[in-house]
Amino acid sequence: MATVSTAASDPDMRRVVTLVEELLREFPPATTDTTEFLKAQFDRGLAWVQFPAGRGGLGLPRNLQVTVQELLSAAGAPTMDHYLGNALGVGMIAPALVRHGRPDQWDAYLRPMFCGEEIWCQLFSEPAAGSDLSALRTRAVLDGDDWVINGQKIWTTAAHRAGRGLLMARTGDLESRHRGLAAFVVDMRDPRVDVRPLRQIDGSAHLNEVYFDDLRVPAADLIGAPDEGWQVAITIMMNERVSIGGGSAGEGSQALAEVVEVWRRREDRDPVMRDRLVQLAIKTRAADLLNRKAARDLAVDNPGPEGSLAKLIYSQLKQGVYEFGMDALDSEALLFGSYAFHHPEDHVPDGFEIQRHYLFARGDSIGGGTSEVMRNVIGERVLGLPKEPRP
Amino acid sequence: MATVSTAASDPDMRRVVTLVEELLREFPPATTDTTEFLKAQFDRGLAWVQFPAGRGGLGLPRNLQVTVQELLSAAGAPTMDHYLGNALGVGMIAPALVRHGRPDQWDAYLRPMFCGEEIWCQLFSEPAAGSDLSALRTRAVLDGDDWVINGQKIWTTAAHRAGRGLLMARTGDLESRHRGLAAFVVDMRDPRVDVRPLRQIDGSAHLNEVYFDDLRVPAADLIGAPDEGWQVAITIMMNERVSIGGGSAGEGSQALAEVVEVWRRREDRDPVMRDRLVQLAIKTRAADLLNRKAARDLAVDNPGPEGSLAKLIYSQLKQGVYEFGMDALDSEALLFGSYAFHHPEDHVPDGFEIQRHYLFARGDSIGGGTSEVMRNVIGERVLGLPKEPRP
Amino acid sequence: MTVDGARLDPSEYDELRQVLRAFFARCQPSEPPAEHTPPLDRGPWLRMARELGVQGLLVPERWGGAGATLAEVGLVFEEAGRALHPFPLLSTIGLATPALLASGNEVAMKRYLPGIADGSRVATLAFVEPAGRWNPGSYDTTAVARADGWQVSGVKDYVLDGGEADLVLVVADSADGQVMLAVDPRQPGVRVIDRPALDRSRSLARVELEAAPATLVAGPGRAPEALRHTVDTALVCLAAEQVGGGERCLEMSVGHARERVQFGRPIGSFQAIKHRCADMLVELESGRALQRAALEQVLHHSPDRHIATAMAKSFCSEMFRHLAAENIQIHGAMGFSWEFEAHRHYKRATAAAVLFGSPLDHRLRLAELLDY
Amino acid sequence: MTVDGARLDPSEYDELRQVLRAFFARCQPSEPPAEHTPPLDRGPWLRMARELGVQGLLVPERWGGAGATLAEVGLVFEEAGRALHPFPLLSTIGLATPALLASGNEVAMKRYLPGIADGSRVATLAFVEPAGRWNPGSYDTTAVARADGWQVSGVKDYVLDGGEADLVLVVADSADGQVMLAVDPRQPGVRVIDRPALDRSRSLARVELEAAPATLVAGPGRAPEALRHTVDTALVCLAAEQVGGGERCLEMSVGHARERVQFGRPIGSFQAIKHRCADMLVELESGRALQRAALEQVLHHSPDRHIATAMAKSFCSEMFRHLAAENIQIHGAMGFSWEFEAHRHYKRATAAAVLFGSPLDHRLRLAELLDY
Repeated sequence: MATVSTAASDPDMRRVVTLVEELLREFPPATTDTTEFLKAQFDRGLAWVQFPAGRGGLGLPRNLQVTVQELLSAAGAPTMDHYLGNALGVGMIAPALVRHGRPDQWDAYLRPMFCGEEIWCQLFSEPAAGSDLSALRTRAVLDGDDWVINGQKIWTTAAHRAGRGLLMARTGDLESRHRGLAAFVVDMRDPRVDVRPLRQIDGSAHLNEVYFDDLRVPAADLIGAPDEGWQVAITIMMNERVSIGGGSAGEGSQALAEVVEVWRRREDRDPVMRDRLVQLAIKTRAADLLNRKAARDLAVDNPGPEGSLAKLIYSQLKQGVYEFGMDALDSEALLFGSYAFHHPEDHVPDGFEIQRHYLFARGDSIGGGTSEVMRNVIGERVLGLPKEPRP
Repeated sequence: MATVSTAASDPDMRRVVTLVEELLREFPPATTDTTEFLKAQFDRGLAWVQFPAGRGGLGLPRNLQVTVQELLSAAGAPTMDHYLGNALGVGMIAPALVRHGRPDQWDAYLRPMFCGEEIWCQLFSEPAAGSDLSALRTRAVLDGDDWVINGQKIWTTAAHRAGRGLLMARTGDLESRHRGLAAFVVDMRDPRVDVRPLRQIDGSAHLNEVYFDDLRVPAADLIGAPDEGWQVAITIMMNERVSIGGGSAGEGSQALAEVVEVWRRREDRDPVMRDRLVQLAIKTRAADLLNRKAARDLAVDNPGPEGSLAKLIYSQLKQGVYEFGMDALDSEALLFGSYAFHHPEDHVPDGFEIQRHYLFARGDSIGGGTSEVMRNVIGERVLGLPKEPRP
Repeated sequence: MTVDGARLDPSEYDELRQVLRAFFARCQPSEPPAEHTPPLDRGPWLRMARELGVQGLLVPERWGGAGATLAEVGLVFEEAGRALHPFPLLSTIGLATPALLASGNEVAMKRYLPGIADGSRVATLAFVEPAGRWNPGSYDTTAVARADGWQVSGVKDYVLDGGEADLVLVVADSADGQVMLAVDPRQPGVRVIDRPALDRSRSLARVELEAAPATLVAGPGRAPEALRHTVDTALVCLAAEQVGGGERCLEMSVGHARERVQFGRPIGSFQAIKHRCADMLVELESGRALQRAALEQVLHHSPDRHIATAMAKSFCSEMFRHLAAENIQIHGAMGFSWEFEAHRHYKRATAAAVLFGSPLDHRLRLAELLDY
Repeated sequence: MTVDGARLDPSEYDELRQVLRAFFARCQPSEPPAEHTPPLDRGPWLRMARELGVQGLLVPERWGGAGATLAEVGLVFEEAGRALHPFPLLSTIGLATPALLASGNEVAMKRYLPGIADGSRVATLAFVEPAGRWNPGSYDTTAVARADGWQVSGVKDYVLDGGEADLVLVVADSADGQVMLAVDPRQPGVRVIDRPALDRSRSLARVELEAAPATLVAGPGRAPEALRHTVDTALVCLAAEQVGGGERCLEMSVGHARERVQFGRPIGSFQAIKHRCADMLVELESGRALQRAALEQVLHHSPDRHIATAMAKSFCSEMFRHLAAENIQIHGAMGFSWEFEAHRHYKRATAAAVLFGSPLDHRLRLAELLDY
């Protein structure tokens, strides 16, 4: 790759490449247990190179992590996005813990998170506050050394299998809006946490409702100050957009490849449909190029609003790609396997993947910030346009 | 037509049909001078059937005018939109004069307007107030029996050939916003009115700047009360959207026919282009159907927000149609005749009509209220969605 | 083929619409189970025939119907589209009834139409085959006339409500050309297999025929034109259903946009939502205008009716699919939830766009008809 | 064919960009007259060669150039696109220079490149004919080798800056296949007719050749591949110009949206405008990414370069046209006025989309190349 060869003149890059080579030599991916490999990766500082040494990182620029992932991926090692099912923790919550939390919290949470022993979820949205966190109602009240939590969260990804959650709760009164929020680490296995799966368009339950009934959280599990929640949320959301938008490199290409396969099975290659496919191929190429650029540009701990761009593009692209896929299926698009209730990790391919992805793609422009919110972020934070007046 | 035959059972309809037949018998369109024909049409109450008797109307429901136009058009008589070049006066200003003005004003203005002896323009927009009339700055100050007008208007259609103008000016202070506005009839030939043509994208000057320097307007030329301007403007704008949006029946079909002709000249009929053309044909049919429906639904003097729908549809449609036309021209689209400065009425076809219409169509979504304003009107007045909060 | 029904006075339309809306609301089934399309609940279906006479609208009075026209039937489909009801309406009154009427076969009409009108007979038309083409030149299903009657063999697929039907009209090729036959699905040689449908509000079946006994409804002289007329009628009905569905989606979106507060304001006060709703209205009204025009043209057997139905179906398909998608988007995560109505419209819209030929299929036909 | 230029260090790009931007701003002509494209003002053109060395960027040092690469040339076109300057850049350095380099003809290069590099020679490539096809299989223009040199006859059209050119490279068919010839437009047998251009910032001409004397630049063994490479290079340059134009349109839109107050607020605070600008940015950045990738692939002669250039030109054409239209819309009536810059970008965008093949032409090629 041009990137690697260009940047390898840099001593940091050489150091990282050497460490990866050592890791791969000592723990050959083909014969090493995944968890064991990931622990070794963490201990060598190759989990998040931008994190402090001893906490999964090396204190190096964040963009070197891209090199690490490329090298590991080429060697067949487990990569974060594909093997962990913990993208939320690894991609979004970890950077927020490092930025806003204490070193003892880093020690407690980062290693089990990275090696997949502890899955994390993010407890933000509420029924009355979807995109608008300043309207959150879940309350945290200090009682001795504990915070007592009451309230309801909704649209929580992976809550049903998470060991830990990052909870946003109100420590001030409702009028304090975004100023009166705090972030806590909560134990999802506590009996005072009630997780109820939410079934979605395709029968799967990626999301959950979560109820808190007098949950006691030790004061030590507060992340940052009791009024720092909004800043924590912003750090997480910026990373979320990089993660949802970016995902693994070539996410767009994968979707495109699926529908190209359907297309090539067709007997007639209608020119109008073909032109649509070419247009999608061009957009996919553009999205993957932009996304790779965004991943390289990432500075330490500081993903900018470019993540919103990638998220907006990918969500539109995937909807367009799977709509094409459905149209290419023609009458077969009328059929679907089962809408049986299932958790996403139970999913077994049943021959109706295009239909399922088509249905599910409608959520891409909603989850993790709607496309409307993304356009606001781009308009205001990238282009510098004035905000809406507050009513 | 089904409409005519269904509604002809109605005595009003019979009366109108009889009057039209008489008019056509006494003034055969083939051998009658246009102005003479239009005067006769006015005198029989067939100019605007919904207007009072003796003032160009018969006091009948407005939708009967559609029948009049259909019958006259079928007989080859001059129709308002095509022959007068005074659509602004006839279509928009006349209804406002009747609704807000006095009978002596009707007598003075309606007949010369209808028969084309006096062209009218509408003096609303200003440099600092495009879509937002509540920010108008042109001032009218009462001095004895006259109002004294000072200020500047812009984007005024037909001002260079108008004999009269309907002027919106501020009688209150700037903070009075839309409440402190008045509507006046002004004499465009007064030397204190300075009309300067504004050249546009294709070299033509449909629009003008108009400067008022101590223009004195007799108090009798105020339309309605000195604070009734906003209501007058709304009446005009509602009629404007019907007129710009609707125009003559089949406006969409005419644009489509132009590009179909280009298309049929092509040697290769690319299927992707062909499908685009079919989609445009479908949209054209829909727009013409909707527009005809809107014209029929018009109640006396009371066009609703449906005009905004028609305007929004036609402006998008025409842009799409002429974009197709340009693409169908292929390399010929690179060529254009003359950008020489000209008034629209001087226009002579020069073989580059598609290019000219393509360029000019960009204005369709701007003039007479932008598409954004139209969507606000539809969202708020048709769908009942809440307004933007005032800052 | 004549359309001899008496048309309601338009002033009565509003009343009919209210009656239909109330009826559909009353018998709205609970959310359909995930694993299969629920079997037809015959109780409400019979009640609809008895109380409202919906199934008999097109049926002449001498065979127990109301002798009304496609105009009234269009209203039924608009309301059914709004209600998203799994009644087998499109099959029974959108396909089978016009097919029987267009056959001109008095014996067949007398035999089958009264049962349709009184609600005791669910009927459908099987014309598509496993290749999934809605407008093929010829059929693999073959019909043979024998001394003891006709026999039909072949496989039909994507048969609307095939699993519920008491009567299946089958289009097949015979030695003398295309024919339309009546098949009783309970006879030997007929196998009906339920297909898992993306849109669980409309069931689909595959019908396998092995020398199945059949009765001739239209012979080669009549069948092709009868099929064309049937498809035109069904296109108008489906487009009406799409208009109703689109209307409901816009209504839900506007309602939500008025109520839902985010960032201290109803979301409908934001232009992103307001303008989206305005564009939805533009599309809906355009679709409605095309559908109504197509209905009139089919009703009056106008020479341009094939153009009008293709335009209506093509546009309304994309309109409904788009409005259903926008409705999900405007509702946010709720729009995406199983418990909420929005996703069911999206599935209905997705499937309806495919039925009777995709928007592109119809546009390809239009390119020919318009000589572009 | 080799690309032997030395590439600037990326850290120097910003400086080059600033120098170019300042230069174009300084010699921006006043608004072009309506009746015709203004003749080239040779003063600034020579100054650009002398002070900035723009025309010689691609020219090897031994022929008076900078020996730089397409990467630097891409920057020039981005800035030229922003400035909407009527310099004959696309013809001289986007077409003629790469054609000469790709010909491998040392004699021709030695003869023509120094004059291009020092600004004394404006050059162009004439390949399209009156039918207006940018990628034809064969040419009606014919070339014949005679004892006293070559003669070429035929009509070329849509020749970029043909009216200004001191050198016209002509593509023609000879008895042995496609050839590329150098023609001096001042020679007898050559007639150059200015064409009235929609985009008055780029002049077009028709070149009529009647047994015009010509010099062979590339013979049948080299000409077809040289032409393909030239077109790939020109596509990248034009796409860069489109990116620059799009960037300028977005910049104007955002600036206006921040300043212009309507209904008591800057219009950029309304979501209708804000989201439009956000979508414009998405398109612009997508186009830029495709253009940069195509540039790299042509630079490195990568096997996928034809795919990359077709994608870039197709997407950037629609991007620029769309952004230029949006820019007019956001500016309202002002955007539509002759005095204001917006309409000139719209015309440039409209014409640029057609040059070297329409977006659809390129997508049709892509369908083949991608085996869809």
